[in-house]
Amino acid sequence: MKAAIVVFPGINRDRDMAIALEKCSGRTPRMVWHKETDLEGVDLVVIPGGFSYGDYLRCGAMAAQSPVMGAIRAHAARGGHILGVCNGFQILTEAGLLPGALLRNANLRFLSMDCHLRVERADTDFTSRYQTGAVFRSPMAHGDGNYFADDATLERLEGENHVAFRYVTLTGEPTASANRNGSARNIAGIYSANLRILGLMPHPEDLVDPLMGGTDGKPLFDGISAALSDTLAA
Amino acid sequence: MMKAVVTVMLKTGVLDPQGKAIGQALHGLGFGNVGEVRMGKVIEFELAEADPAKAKAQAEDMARKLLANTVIEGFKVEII
Amino acid sequence: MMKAVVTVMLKTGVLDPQGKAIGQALHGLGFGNVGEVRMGKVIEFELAEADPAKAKAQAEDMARKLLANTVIEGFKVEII
Amino acid sequence: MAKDVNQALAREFGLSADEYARVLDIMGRTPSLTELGIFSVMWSEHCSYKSSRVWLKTLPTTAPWVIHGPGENAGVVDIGEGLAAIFKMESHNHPSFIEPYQGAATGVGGILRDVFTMGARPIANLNALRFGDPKLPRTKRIVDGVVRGIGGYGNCVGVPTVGGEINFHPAYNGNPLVNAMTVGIAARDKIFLSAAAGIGNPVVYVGSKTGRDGIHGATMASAEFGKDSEEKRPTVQVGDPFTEKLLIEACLELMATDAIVAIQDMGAAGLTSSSVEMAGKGGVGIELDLDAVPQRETHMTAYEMMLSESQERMLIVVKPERREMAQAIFEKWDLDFAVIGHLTDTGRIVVKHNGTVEADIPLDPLAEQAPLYHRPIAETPKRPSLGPVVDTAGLGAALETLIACPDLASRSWVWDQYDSTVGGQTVKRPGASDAAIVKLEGRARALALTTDCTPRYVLADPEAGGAQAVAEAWRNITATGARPLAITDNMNFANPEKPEIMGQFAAAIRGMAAACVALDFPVVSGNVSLYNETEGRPILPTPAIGGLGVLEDAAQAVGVALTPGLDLVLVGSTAGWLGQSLWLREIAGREDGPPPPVDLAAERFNGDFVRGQILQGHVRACHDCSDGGLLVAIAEMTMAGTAGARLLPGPAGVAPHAFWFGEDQGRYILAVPDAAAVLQAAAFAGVPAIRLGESNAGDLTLPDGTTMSVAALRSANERFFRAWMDEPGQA
Ligand SMILES: Nc1ncnc2c1ncn2[C@@H]1O[C@H](COP(=O)(O)OP(=O)(O)O)[C@@H](O)[C@H]1O
Ligand SMILES: [Mg+2]
Repeated sequence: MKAAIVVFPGINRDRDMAIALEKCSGRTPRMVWHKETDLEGVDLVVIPGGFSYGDYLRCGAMAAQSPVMGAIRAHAARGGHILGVCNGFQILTEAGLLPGALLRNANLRFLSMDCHLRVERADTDFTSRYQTGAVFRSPMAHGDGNYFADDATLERLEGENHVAFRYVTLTGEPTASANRNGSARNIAGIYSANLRILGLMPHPEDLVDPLMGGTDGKPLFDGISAALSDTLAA
Repeated sequence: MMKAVVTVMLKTGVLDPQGKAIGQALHGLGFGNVGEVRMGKVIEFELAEADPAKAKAQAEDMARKLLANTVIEGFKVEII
Repeated sequence: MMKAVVTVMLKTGVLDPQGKAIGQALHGLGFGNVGEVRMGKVIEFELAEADPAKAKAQAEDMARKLLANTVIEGFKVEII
Repeated sequence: MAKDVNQALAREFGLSADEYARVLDIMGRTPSLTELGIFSVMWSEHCSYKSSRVWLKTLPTTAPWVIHGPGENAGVVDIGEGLAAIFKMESHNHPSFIEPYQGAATGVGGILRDVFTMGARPIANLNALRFGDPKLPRTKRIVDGVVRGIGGYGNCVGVPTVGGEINFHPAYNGNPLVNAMTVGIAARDKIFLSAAAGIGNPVVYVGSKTGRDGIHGATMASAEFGKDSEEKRPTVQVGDPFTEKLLIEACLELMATDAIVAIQDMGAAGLTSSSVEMAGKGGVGIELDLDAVPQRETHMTAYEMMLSESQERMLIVVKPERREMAQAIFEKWDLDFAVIGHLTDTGRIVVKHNGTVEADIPLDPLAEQAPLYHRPIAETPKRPSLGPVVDTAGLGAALETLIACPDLASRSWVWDQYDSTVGGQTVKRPGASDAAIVKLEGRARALALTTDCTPRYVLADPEAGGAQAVAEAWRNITATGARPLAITDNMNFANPEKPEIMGQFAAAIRGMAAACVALDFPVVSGNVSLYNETEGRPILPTPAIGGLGVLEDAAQAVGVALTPGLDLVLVGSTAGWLGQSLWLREIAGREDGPPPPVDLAAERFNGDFVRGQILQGHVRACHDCSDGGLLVAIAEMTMAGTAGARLLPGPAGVAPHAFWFGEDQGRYILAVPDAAAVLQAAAFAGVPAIRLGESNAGDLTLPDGTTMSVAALRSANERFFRAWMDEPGQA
């Protein structure tokens, strides 16, 4: 799998993401500066977390106008895979590549802690190493992760099975208290219609090493690397 | 030279936790007669443009492209 | 019933990192005629008060006590 | 701004009559306004350390692993594998009182710059905070703002905030303490210093533009707060963490080349202190042309530009042939870059603006004749010993009260707002271990980081308290298995012109120095914050210590979380010292007696033993005993973990409440699979150790038979902050 990590000014989980991708795919991802416009030959484009443009004005708003976005749109149009995590998810929604928006956390505080995610479907290129309904742990760290979409969009996401992950309890219940940022229907991540674009708020890339407290996030990266590799590295 | 003021507010129907928190805090301070509170952003800038109509059209263009996210926000442009 | 609109802006001279970044982004989008950008907050609410002067005085009181951080921000109240 | 420069104006600028006379003497004429401004900030307490210098000099600052001690922007220690850790702590107390969010945020920004200016990538932030009485609405507002500010800045720049400490005491009502610490990593042979060199070399300004921010911040930080502090408000600066992040990346990119001769952040007193210090250290002159300074506001005067404390700016001396390349890097990151002067052989700082010379000062006397005070000292009287204190509460009730009190309540409400995992190297997050563990990217090696100080001990006995603060930092690092290397400090005290305050300062330094020597734990950087008083009410003397240790293999680190099926062993001896304990304050309602003495030899002996046991793999969890004593420490281990415990009665001869809540120093609780082996090893080493009980999958059972559910303890422990800050209707 050839992965590229897009670096916008202010992005800060680019290194975390590179480490996770390298660990799981065996290949060093290419770091792409936001002013580059060429993503030829890339299988997976990753927009990592951080504070692009300081999260000023609106999270992801300015990054969504960056020169590289043209190439990312073209990649999407070719049916290429895209993973947006945290600020990356916000940027994908701002760019209109995923529906909805991420509002300020309901309690108006930055939330940095572990959460539990339920895998809503395991038949995508991203989640094939999990089971449907499986619950895994992931760190999260954001001030604006409160997923919002109008009712019609939510119905469509649910109806077409495009919800990727939900915030749940340890035992898999999507309760209000498990949904700390206040997201609509406990949504933590969603897919595009072709299931090739995934956006999520939490940071599975920070939990791929037992030393950091676990490997719950590893199957995500193992799965996508396996799906996109000609020579199966696993 | 014109001055543009773009006001961006969450659409009705989009929950506004900041507005809600401010409302609660105002009640807590004894301002019991305050109703629903909404909070938005205002962006002010100078525009090197002589024609107010053109200035307004430009500022609206900026609002649509960057200053507001029309999925969740509406906006209003004033030229002074 | 009155409606109050409180606009809160950083005082002149106080660095406005958001305004600065927005200005750069607008230039990047080709709006080269944009000058200095300042970003502020607008807080709108209903006020159960019949007398506009009293409503204004109350909203100013709220701004001083809560809505604006008068160390770095100034505010403006409008009653509609 | 046509002010007459005279003694009255000098006084307004914070210069005494003597100091102004010295200025006249050095200049041989009446200084210009800009010159007076330069003297006043360079000779402020904040920049010149005029009250503290004589004492700071007595601290031990060397060890074979120390690369740069105090005197540089931050301390540098060798951590092996060709790497160096660069770290420092700094206060932003006064700004945080005036504007908690921005004060704390810019505090974080400032300490980050001190560290990356030396070539280090910042890998961790910590913060040591002291607030007033939680019952005051103002305290709540300050806590909320400070925590948001620290998070707002640190989260955005992408440096994990991994630890810190918080205390409450009414003595901080009008004067909270916000001390921020940054730790960075650099190659050992690529450390950047600030001494300018190379006559003719260009002096480059990079970062944000200059505005009229915080003019006279350095002198404000050196003045006591009075009623008029409200009027001083406009000096508050707004932080721009996004620009800081760009500045970090751009500086590190430039540092990977050979372009830099010297580099220095613009901190307090901005352009003045950075240019004066760079030239002064290098023994060269410097000429600045202020017309070239990137400016955010119009019609700024030379005086304003020289004294502005606008944030996110650096001054660099570059090799002339690398100027263009350097410029390209900063432009790539959308940062201002301007050549604003050059180095000269005159030994003077010359400042030009609009074609006139606004300042022309000889650098040597500016530095060498800076005031230095041997301020009078009054020793703190020793506290009479406590005498017997009867227990009226019982163990269980006291434990419940203690773990719920503001000083012991869980800080998770705070650290849940700090990104502690960004970077992907955080092995032990806040709350997981006595010192945070952050791994070095791509290596097994890790750093152990902590901040410590117990101000109530320092007040009661500044010398013992100073030693205790250093010992606790050493102990917290040791309890993870790491080897303590060095400390940074932040000396927060009240008005040094009062002999009893200066006495606290001197004694605390004495105690710290003794502990540093005994524990091989030198001071490599630090900061002094004096005049922490409001309307004559002094803060508790607070020498905050930031400790750093190294662990060769991060996998060896142990945390505090208890698991079932282990033996609990106490290392260290317990006399049952209740003087100045939290039990005495919270249960008996008294704040008196002498604080627990620190036996430095025993401290070292016990700690070396514990570290050995951890590194040999005999220990599953370890926690030092500090505030609240033994029973609180055990309760903390159960709450952090997944286990309960059953405790044996303490030794005969020590009253149960004194045994379980006394705050004797130099103690650790070890959770081990095999107590016998550890006790035997302890006996062999001559280290006092006893078995306290064992862990299980159930409740916490006290020696008097009281049984407490760990879940209930946890919710009592979690309650204070969340109820205070997040539930409506609280003060
Ligand atoms: N201001 C803070 N920011 C981040 N973490 C904090 C802060 N205050 C306390 N902590 C964390 O809370 C835990 C307990 O702190 P403390 O009670 O001071 O521990 P100890 O007494 O063992 O030194 C530690 O992990 C510490 O790093
Ligand atoms: Mg501590």
